[in-house]
Amino acid sequence: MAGMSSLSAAQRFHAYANPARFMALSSRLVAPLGMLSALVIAAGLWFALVASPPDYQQGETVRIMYVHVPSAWLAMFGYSVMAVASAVALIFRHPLADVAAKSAAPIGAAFTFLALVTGSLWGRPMWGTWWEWGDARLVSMLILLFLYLGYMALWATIEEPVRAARAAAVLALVGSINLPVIRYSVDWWNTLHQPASVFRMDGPTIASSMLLPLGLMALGFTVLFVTLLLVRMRAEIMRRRVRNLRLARAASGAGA
Amino acid sequence: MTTSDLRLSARDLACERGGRLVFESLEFDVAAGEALVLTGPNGSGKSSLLRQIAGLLEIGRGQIELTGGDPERALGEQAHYLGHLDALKPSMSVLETIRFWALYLGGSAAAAQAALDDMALGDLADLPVAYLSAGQRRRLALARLAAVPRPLWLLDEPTVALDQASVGRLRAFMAAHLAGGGIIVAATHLDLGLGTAKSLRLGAEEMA
Amino acid sequence: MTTSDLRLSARDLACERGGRLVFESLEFDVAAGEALVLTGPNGSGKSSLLRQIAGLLEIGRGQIELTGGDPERALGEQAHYLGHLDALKPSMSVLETIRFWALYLGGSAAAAQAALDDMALGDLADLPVAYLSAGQRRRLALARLAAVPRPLWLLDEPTVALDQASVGRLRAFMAAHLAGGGIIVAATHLDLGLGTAKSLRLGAEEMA
Amino acid sequence: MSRAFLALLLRDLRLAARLGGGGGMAVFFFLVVIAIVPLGVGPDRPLLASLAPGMLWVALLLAALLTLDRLFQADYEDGSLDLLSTGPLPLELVAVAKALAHWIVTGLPLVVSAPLLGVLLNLPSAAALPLTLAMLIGTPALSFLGSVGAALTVGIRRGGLLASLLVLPFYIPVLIFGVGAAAAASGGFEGEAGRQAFLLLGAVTLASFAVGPLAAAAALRANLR
Amino acid sequence: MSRAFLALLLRDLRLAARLGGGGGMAVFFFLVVIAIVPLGVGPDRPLLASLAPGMLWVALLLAALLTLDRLFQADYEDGSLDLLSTGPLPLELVAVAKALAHWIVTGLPLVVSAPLLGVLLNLPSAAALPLTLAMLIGTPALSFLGSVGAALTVGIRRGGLLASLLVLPFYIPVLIFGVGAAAAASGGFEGEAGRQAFLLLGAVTLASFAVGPLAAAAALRANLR
Ligand code: HEM
Ligand SMILES: Nc1ncnc2c1ncn2[C@@H]1O[C@H](COP(=O)(O)OP(=O)(O)OP(=O)(O)O)[C@@H](O)[C@H]1O
Ligand SMILES: Nc1ncnc2c1ncn2[C@@H]1O[C@H](COP(=O)(O)OP(=O)(O)OP(=O)(O)O)[C@@H](O)[C@H]1O
Ligand SMILES: [Mg+2]
Ligand SMILES: [Mg+2]
Repeated sequence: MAGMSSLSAAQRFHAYANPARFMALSSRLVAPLGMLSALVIAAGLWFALVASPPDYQQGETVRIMYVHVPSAWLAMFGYSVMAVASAVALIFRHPLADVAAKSAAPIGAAFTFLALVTGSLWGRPMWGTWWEWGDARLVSMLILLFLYLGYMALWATIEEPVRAARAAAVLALVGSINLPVIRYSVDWWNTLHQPASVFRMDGPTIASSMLLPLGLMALGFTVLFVTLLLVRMRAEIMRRRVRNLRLARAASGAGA
Repeated sequence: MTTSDLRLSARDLACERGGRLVFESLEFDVAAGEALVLTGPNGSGKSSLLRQIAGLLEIGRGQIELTGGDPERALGEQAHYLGHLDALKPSMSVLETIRFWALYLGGSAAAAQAALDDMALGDLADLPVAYLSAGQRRRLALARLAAVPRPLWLLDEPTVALDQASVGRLRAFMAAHLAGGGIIVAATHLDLGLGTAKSLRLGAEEMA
Repeated sequence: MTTSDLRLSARDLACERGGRLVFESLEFDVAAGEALVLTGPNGSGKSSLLRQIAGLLEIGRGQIELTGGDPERALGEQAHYLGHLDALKPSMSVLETIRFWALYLGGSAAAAQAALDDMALGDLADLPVAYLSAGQRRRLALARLAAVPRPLWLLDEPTVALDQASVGRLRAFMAAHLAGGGIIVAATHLDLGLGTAKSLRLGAEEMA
Repeated sequence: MSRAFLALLLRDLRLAARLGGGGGMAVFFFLVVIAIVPLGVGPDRPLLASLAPGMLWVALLLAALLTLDRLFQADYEDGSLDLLSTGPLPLELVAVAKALAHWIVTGLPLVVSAPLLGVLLNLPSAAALPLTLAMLIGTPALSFLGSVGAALTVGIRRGGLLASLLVLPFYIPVLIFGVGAAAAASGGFEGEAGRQAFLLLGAVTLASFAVGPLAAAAALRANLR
Repeated sequence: MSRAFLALLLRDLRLAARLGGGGGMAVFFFLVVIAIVPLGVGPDRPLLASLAPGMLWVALLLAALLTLDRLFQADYEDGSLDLLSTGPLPLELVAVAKALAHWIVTGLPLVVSAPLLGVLLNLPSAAALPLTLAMLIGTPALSFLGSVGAALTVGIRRGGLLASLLVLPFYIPVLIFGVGAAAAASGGFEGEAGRQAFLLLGAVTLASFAVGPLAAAAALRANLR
């Protein structure tokens, strides 16, 4: 049958060997990793919410930190993952790299959003405002969110996966150059207009009672990130297979 | 252009568009002075193949090679690609258009003027492109081939919209190119009148 | 559509484009079941005449009349105009496209599906239009004529980009339209295979 | 005829959603524009608050402008407009359908997100409601007046400058009354001035409903022939 | 090769002049944005004066965005880009020629009109020169960075909105340094801070010269294949 033969040819053509191995490996990893992240985060939360003292200055609101700081870290980590994967996709044309980059973006964006929201929530009691344009870190975080959203929008609007992958990779790489520039520029701009920020980002030296839950939460979030990345990559690969099957079927009888 | 050891060949070529395999294991060889005519039903991949040769479309697998050409320039730079889109700007005049392309593609302004006359567009030189009829636009697109010599011509249904006189002119023009040692690859549903041409039928097995 | 006293006629028609007179004193009469084939060199005004009939271009002098049609609807609303542009949106699927036009032009969704099958596009129904080849696009544009019955067809080079099988299908389709009492006015440089058609040659005096 | 109207409206909405020109994109754009204002003028909070309504309106206008110029142009370029004009729907209603689709796709999401984004600009919460209301009343005028400009520019190759410049002056009354209405109603004096500004804004919008489609259809007819 | 570059640059300038799409529209939009600021903020003259450099920069940025989508899109749609990529000119230089033409057609008129519009905002005359200078240094970066966004969205209908979204984060350094340079130089302390801001602005522009064409060419290659 013409349909069958062109379908198998399409599969051969795609050299799915590599993604196939990934699918096999990841299917075994997802469940344990998910469990691990749940455990670590649960432990972290217990230490953070129950077993650690409130801060002598900040009171109970300090507990926001245990979500806020790991989220902020992973927001930046996510972009690095995306940028590295994009570079690999552009240079080595590895079929999994662009899947990884695409899948990392929404996760990173979610953590960025979480960092922004928890930061705002924290800022309200600490600082008397939800948002302060004069602060470099806040603004650069918002720009990071824009970069994520732009990257996702580009993927969403280019129909053809190969084309979308390359274009998005170019954007991610250019964006990664932009990131330090933005941070530096905003710092510079900040000192000009508003010399002293209301609060200090480096904060008081952290007590060990706070370090443990913070470390646990950071670890838990990282494992969560990896788990979500795997899940999304699997979904993306499946989606592409389905799309190819659908298109191959549409083409199979298409002839003259 | 007079290198007579020019040869365009494809080995085990495959093309994928939008996730679907259009053709695979395609092979051909065209030598200097020869034409290859691509035929086949709609959607069999003629236009795609031409774009692959011009370097405007990903090559899925296999390779396309031009031997005996200028080793310093990419295949696309040694080829004229005439596609369905004619790359014309409505607000430029006919003469400005062909002048621009001649200069951009490495020809001369004098050649541009001569090319217009070749395509019987001399009288329309000062008209804006917006005022041209379908066939006149096509002739202007074809004038590019006359303005800048390139050994390889990739023509996608070149006779579309041309009247009979223009088709005759195009045939003579193609014959002269072949006689000068050039190569033509053309997709068509009609007879192009390239008597001696090799022909490649795409997607024949899919035909009802 | 079965009104057999349908008649399209032009009297002393002139056309001016971009300040230049394209043709004048043009006259023709086409009755139900008849086809008029427009020929002539590039730029002689075939496309312009079709647009004038469809009401898409100013009539310089003279008049065009459809008698025996629906008196409540303008001429353009009783005609299908198939021009060089195919009015297709790359991001819509084939089925969505023909559905939209069927509903918009006053037909039904069921007719839309049938029209796709008429043009052998049924298998491509779910593909986005961006994925179609030149000939497949043309067939989709033609499917509009099948989806919504209108007595007058204005076709500008309808066979362009079609493969042989599709040209055959189009011929049968046009013959059926004429047999049903419709009228066709078609511009072409090729033989459309409308055996009994009247023919009108434009701009002959300009030919070299 | 109403079926044709619906079909056209749905098609335009669908196209907008597919092309990513949809509401999400407009809101994102809005967000980005709002974000650069404080970077330009500095982080002074009361100052930002006073700028907020004006800048929100400008962002709205910009988003409308960026999407308007292709309102008819895309359909013109691919020949759809020719066919749309041979359908049973009068060109006036074609213009209404397209302007309506444009408003749903860009205007509405922007109106909904304006109070949220206002927070970023430190918009006083008392001003949020009047501003949103003013935008709800005013944005349809942007789409309907915009359709006139879009129709005028359709297919015009050389007169392009004149035609595209025609869009903006139409917007200025909307902008002035819109900013005025929001400012008056939030500034405290609930009474005469605020009501008057809203009435004027509503009048502009109603006028745009009446004039817009007629003028757009006339412009289309002129450009299609 | 340099002849091909010149031919392309001249063609783009000529097309822009004929279509009237670029400069005129951008300047006009600039004017409108500046004109509504006093409406939002009120007529307080010293306040306006302090806002002026920031608002002029913001308006400039928005105006530049409006014209971005035409940079490559028109050439893509009519097939010119296919042929441009088979010429002797590398795509990087094609991108340079187009960005340069864009700057001449939109950036330059904006820079020239900025001090004039500054009068509307009561811009102190001492600040006019530094501001214009800063804009002259900074605007090329807007065109060159913008070309990346335009190249990324080529082939997407109505890509204009998306292009501006993608590009805006990259415009932010230009904005920040541009405002900083203008403020520092006009604020009186001619010395270290002002010079440093100008240097940084120049560095961003130079970086955009290096990165912009490379990235734009890469994006074009991705979209052309
Ligand atoms: C929307 C508002 C906020 C945003 C976007 C934000 C962003 C960030 C980011 C990006 C980091 C990671 C910095 C790095 O590792 O380089 C961070 C860390 C941190 N933030 Fe926030 N923040 C916000 C509000 C706040 C508030 C209100 C507080 C407390 C008063 C706070 C306290 C901290 C602390 C203590 C750290 C850890 C610093 C360290 O040791 O690395 N943040 N924040
Ligand atoms: N841009 C595209 N994206 C995805 N698929 C495409 C694209 N263009 C064409 N195709 C598909 O690729 C196949 C080959 O198309 P191509 O245009 O090469 O055919 P063709 O032989 O030139 O047909 P025609 O005789 O109609 O011009 C078709 O099945 C078509 O659906
Ligand atoms: N938009 C326009 N504005 C001004 N003049 C035009 C326009 N379109 C066509 N013309 C001119 O009108 C004349 C007739 O054009 P038309 O397109 O009707 O010719 P045609 O017979 O269809 O030619 P072809 O065989 O090339 O399709 C030509 O001389 C052309 O230059
Ligand atoms: Mg083809
Ligand atoms: Mg014609």
